[in-house]
Amino acid sequence: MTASPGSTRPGTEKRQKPGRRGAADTSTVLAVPKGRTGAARILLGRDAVMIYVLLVVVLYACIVIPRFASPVTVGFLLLDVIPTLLIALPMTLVIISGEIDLSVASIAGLTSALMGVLWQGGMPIALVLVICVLAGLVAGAFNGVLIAYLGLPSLAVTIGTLALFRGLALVVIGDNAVANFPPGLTAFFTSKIGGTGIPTVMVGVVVLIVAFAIVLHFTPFGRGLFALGYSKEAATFVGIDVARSKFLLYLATGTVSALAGIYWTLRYSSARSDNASGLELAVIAAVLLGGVSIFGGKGSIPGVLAGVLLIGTINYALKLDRVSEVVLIIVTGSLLIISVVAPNVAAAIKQARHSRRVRSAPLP
Amino acid sequence: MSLDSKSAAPAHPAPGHQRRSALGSVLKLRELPVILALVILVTVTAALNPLFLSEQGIKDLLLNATILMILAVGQTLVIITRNIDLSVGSILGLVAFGTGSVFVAAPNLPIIAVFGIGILFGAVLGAVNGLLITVAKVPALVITLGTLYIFRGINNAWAGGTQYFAGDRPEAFGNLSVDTILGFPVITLIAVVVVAIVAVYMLGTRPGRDLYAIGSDPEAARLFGIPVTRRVLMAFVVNGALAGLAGVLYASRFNSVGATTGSGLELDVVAAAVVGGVAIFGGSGTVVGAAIGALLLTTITSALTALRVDKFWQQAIVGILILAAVVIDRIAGVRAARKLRIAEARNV
Amino acid sequence: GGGAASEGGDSEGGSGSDGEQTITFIPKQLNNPYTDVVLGGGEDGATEAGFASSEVVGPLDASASSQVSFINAETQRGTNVIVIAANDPDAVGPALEEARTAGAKIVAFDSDTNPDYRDLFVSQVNAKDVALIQLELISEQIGGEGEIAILSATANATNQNEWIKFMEEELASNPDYANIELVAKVYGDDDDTKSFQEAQGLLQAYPDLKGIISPTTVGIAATARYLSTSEYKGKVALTGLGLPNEMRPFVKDGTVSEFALWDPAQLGYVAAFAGKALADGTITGEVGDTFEAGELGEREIGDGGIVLVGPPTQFNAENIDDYDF
Amino acid sequence: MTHLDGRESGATDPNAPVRRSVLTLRGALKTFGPVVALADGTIDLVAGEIHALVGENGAGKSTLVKILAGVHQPDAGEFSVDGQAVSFRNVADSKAAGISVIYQEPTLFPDLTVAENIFIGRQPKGRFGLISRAEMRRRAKDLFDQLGVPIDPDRVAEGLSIADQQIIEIAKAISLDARVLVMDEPTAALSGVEVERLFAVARRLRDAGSGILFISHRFDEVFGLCDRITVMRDGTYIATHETPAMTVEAIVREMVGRDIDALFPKSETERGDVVLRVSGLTRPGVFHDIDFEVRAGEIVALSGLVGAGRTEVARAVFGIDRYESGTVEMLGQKLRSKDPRASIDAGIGFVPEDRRKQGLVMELSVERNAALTLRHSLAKFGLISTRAEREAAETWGKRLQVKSSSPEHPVSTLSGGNQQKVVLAKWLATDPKLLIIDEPTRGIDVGTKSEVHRLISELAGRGIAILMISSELPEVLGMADRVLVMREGRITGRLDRSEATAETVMHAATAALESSR
Ligand SMILES: Nc1ncnc2c1ncn2[C@@H]1O[C@H](COP(=O)(O)OP(=O)(O)OP(=O)(O)O)[C@@H](O)[C@H]1O
Ligand SMILES: Nc1ncnc2c1ncn2[C@@H]1O[C@H](COP(=O)(O)OP(=O)(O)OP(=O)(O)O)[C@@H](O)[C@H]1O
Ligand SMILES: [Mg+2]
Ligand SMILES: [Mg+2]
Repeated sequence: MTASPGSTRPGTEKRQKPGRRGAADTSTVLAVPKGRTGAARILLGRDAVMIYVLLVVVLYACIVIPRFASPVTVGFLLLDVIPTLLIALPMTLVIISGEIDLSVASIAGLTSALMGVLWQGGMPIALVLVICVLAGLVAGAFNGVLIAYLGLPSLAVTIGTLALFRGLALVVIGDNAVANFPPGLTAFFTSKIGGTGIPTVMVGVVVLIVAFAIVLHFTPFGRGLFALGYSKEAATFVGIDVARSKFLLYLATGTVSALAGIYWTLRYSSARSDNASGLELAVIAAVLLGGVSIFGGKGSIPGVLAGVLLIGTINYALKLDRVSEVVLIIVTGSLLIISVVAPNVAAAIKQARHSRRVRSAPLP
Repeated sequence: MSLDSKSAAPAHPAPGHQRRSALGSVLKLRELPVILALVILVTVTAALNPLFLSEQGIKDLLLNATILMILAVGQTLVIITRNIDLSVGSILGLVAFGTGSVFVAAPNLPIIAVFGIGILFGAVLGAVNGLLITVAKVPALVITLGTLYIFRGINNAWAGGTQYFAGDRPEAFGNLSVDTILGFPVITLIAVVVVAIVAVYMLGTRPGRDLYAIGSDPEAARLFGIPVTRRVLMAFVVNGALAGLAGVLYASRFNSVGATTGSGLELDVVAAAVVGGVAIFGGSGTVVGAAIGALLLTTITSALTALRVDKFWQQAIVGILILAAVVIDRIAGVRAARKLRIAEARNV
Repeated sequence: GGGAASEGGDSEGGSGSDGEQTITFIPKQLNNPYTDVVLGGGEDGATEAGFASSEVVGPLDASASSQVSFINAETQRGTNVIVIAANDPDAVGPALEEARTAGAKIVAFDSDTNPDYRDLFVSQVNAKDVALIQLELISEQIGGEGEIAILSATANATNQNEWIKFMEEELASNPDYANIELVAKVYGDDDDTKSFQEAQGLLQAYPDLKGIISPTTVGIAATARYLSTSEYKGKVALTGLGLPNEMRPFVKDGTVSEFALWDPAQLGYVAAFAGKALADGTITGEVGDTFEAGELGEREIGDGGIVLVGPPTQFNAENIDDYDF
Repeated sequence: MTHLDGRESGATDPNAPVRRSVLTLRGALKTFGPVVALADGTIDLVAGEIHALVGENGAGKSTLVKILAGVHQPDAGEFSVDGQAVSFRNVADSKAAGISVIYQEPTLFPDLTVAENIFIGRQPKGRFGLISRAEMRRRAKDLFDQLGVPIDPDRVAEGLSIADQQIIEIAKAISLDARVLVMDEPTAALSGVEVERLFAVARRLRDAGSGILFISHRFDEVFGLCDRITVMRDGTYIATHETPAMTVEAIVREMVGRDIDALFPKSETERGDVVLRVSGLTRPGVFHDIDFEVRAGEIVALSGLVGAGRTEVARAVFGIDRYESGTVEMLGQKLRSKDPRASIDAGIGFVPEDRRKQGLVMELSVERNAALTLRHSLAKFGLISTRAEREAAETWGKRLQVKSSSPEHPVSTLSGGNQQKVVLAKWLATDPKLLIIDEPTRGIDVGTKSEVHRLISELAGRGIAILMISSELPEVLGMADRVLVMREGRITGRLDRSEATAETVMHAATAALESSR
């Protein structure tokens, strides 16, 4: 077949009137029709912006805030962000697939409550931990069935389970607090690797990060998540099992939220029904700041990592500088807004400039 | 093509069932489940604890629902356009504290003026949300999550440890939530009037219907020439204004207003709308439903207390209620769709 | 207020060497009127005691874990004395341990931590005294018999729980209270709205309720507001711990006849001096140690490492106008 | 590649209006970032004419329409209505100027009732200035009576077939009593009957003095309906002609800038073994007792009127929908119900009818879309790389001549025809044994159409079994080895290539129906 030249390549067209600058620009832009792959793609993408912002903030904090540049900072900072970091991983996948989970913090709270009661009841700690993880799995499965198999809207369902799981936490432990966990275990959860300041538990967290990154970015399953985040119907037509994919994601959020609940309990050595309450919005804020689109289909694990660490860093830097938490709240909110508004404003400016240039070009 | 007989178009149902009986349309109401739930809940509770429906009991039920009701109505406007406003709790807090400050700064200001200032203040905050969302064309959930933090931060910075108490406000103002007309507390009457006005607006005016169209398919609405930006902006402004009104009423009813007033309210408000049958992805639902949803949510807490249900179970029960509402709504939707399909299939 | 005080954080203080001692207060929650009074006393005390700098940092919400990262940051800054009102006696433990390892002295005030984690606790008053005063007041107001309920702060609040425990014991053992029955304990989480609705729920669930004790300033004010706007005004008694400024209208309109509180400012004041003495090494926190607390005179460390501040005051229509906090 | 300059081939001069122009657009330019969607959009519409706008996929027709509608603002060009220069800032401006538009993609509000969909924004008012539903319902019914279709005005638009949606769009447009009616491929989803009715309405509007701009890829419609024809190519105006002076060949030459191969290049192929066998497939109320088989190398067409249930059968076979009874066997293996993944693994490819909703993930890049069907086979050790995806996408993109500025751009920036090619590419890449193609050339221009047809024949020639659903009779007759005709959910005719004519197919699709009434 002899193809007729595409309208997108007017520069090659003999009928194209000369002297129209918009068209001339176009042809040069299109002279590199090949897409980018690998590192270039990541370094120039939307996610990278967040990584650069993070680097700048860290650098700035190191210079301006005395004592910030120290392993101690690394330790305290990481200990603080681990719960957010953990839950942000599955949350990223859930939001990319076009859903949301508001019940994560309540699952963590429920896990914590369960842990306290079981431990106080005299169960061996290993068994307690296993049961707690299973409880998270079951809670996730409950969300998953309602959302994936019954097709209910996730925002509404998880507002419901947000209340339900937190309520169950209260039912389980009431107004008690359990604190006498094995000292060895609680000490382990705040211990650091040598002089690096890096908490020992980070090892496990890093393993999870890598696992989630691989699943999202390098497996057929991950490819499917992006597709179904944009269009469930179209995803069905290429053989993606939408319900099963979503169900698995909710299992993951449930389980990881349970891990976060266990971490929370042992780090603060306090099992209570209100542990981690309100964390859901912080996690979602961090994920969105990391460049994940709330409508689904867009986002990456590196971006989310940067988002979580950015909020964590600002948080700790402000505390170290004894700046009121009020400022942190305002900064977090502003960052969130800027992170979505800025790209659109930039695009609009570009388009406006482009149009102006095109318009001001003389007409034949 | 040689076909021209009308009978050859097979896929359409005969339009035979246009006149619907009044009963039929009641049974088809989206709000029916939530109304039923409310009636059953109140009846059962009252049977077990007569105090529940004593004069004071009813007054408390209505007062409890008032503020959530107004917020839910505003939220419904926004949700119907396929948006959401998570910042309402923060707006309410700012306006409530603002109201406290106004009374301290100008104790002799007429109460009606204070209402005006509060509503205006709320509307301005709502406009901030609306402008960011419509002008920058960014998702409402992200923006209002951002302003949830920012407004709360401003409230904290402004109020600091200062709190204003009921004693700092004129007695007439506080009495709005004490005095009753025909058994209804004054502030509840205000809420009812608000619900009625917004309901009529949504059902019977073109801009109101536009909101449904926008939520149903925003892109189509734009192509069709509906002023999407203006309408969505309006929804956010109205929602802000209603949150402002709720903030003023909050100051009338409760004792102290300060930095944390109204925090955590956002999810309750969304839950009330959902329980009231408002589709979370826009396009359908009514403000009356949302108002009843709010009444149900606040009533269930009182009912459980009145029934001396273990307080630790209360939150879990609220969660189950929300889930039940979502499931019922879904079942109703599926049944309606099936009916349509059957009607068409028969006609093939 | 406390919020404003915490803003000026750019001071370079905190090196901790050569007598340049620093003190930081971590209240349960910033932006709380009661806390502000306490911290006001703390600031005065810190200046008088001779600290080079005194700071207030803290969370905006009173959850168990929210104080930990503030302790961490203070540890890293090398603050010499950390004064804390714990939201949870155990959750702050590991972080305080770390701070002590780094050389900081820990003073708990207002709400105690687990005794293992602090050097001493500055208590408003003897816990038992506080509990008993409230019981006496309510008994008087309801005529010695009938159903009563307690509306507390959070379910985990250390201080409130201790008082409630003493109240329950006393109710069970003291024959004077034989006709008084405690029918419910509810928690308003120190949130105005929540407390308000809990109060309302109590009255509906217990139609024969005669009185409510609310051992928390937020709770008592919210309950008073509800009572004053309902038909229960003047019929159901209310007492507990409240701030005079907040309670004044309710005492005047007859909703509340009498309630109690210590002077919160003294709490912060004494804590600052205790911190100074610890930092200087003049005391170690042993039972029997004494230190000079400025204009309040000498204080002694009692059993369990507790320093008592002073007896609670009772406020009623006659004397309430004499106080301003 | 030859380029004919259209302006020399007997074109009428648009600058010399014969009658009163209602709408004139000249030299309109529209760019989207680097993409020039419209370089020289020119149209001159006079009152009382039906004016066809033709051009290949991506020629810029829809972009021009959106400029007329006020959706897009042109970067350059002159635009006047009734001789007055205008510049629309939004759709409302265009509406106010009396321009009514039916877009290429239906724009209904699924949650609103049919009646409200038609009258949204201008609902009739009753008491107290509030909307009168009764009046609205009555007017909607009048409109449907006019169009001769019995759609219930009170039902919600959700779940309407594409054809019904299109009819509502038409009702909406004509109810506006606009002086200018623009219809962007209104007939793409309609069958003969409905098309005829639409034409009757269009002629009536023309006779009443409206100017109508009509876009279609079907030449019988263009020649049967329109008074003048404007041809576009590559975003540029080529020429405007009086219809009687033109032939299909001449138009096509202007559109593509060269002569094109014959349509339906059907080549005889060897029929092989049975690849797909469907027996007794039933889903009550939708289809009943569907039996048929497709052999390797064979093209079986599933024909019938719109709404006969063909798509539903195809979806059930592929595993999108469930069926109640019956079996689907692929190469002797029974397939599980409602498991598209298994169908793909068994060697079935499915090009669905709604390419925007089902065929493609519009926001995803061209390469990701093309590689979606391959996600499992491209993976090594369970891991997949962007490079492998890109290579697979490029191979097939080149084979099908997909025109896109970059494989990283979202597929939504491609024109309709090129989108369809991406859909085909992604299925061909799976090396299917059976390809189900629902409406293979819906909204596709002649050039691409013949290319698609050639491709389908070629695939059959390579031994792939093809099940093709098409509402275009010439396509069915030209391409199929065998024709199955469906009516009301049943197969009512099985015709061999030799037996299949317009009459026999149409008879099977409708005759029984008429006798039953
Ligand atoms: N929003 C957009 N962003 C980028 N490119 C676009 C956009 N809309 C259209 N285009 C490009 O503009 C060109 C013209 O598209 P248009 O939809 O007008 O073609 P068309 O003639 O209607 O084709 P078809 O017959 O397939 O509908 C195409 O190359 C298309 O990819
Ligand atoms: N989403 C839906 N909801 C309800 N009924 C539907 C739906 N889609 C199709 N139908 C009905 O199912 C029957 C078969 O429709 P189908 O789309 O399969 O027809 P078709 O022969 O494929 O026509 P087309 O030419 O549109 O592809 C029709 O009666 C149609 O009205
Ligand atoms: Mg088009
Ligand atoms: Mg079809």
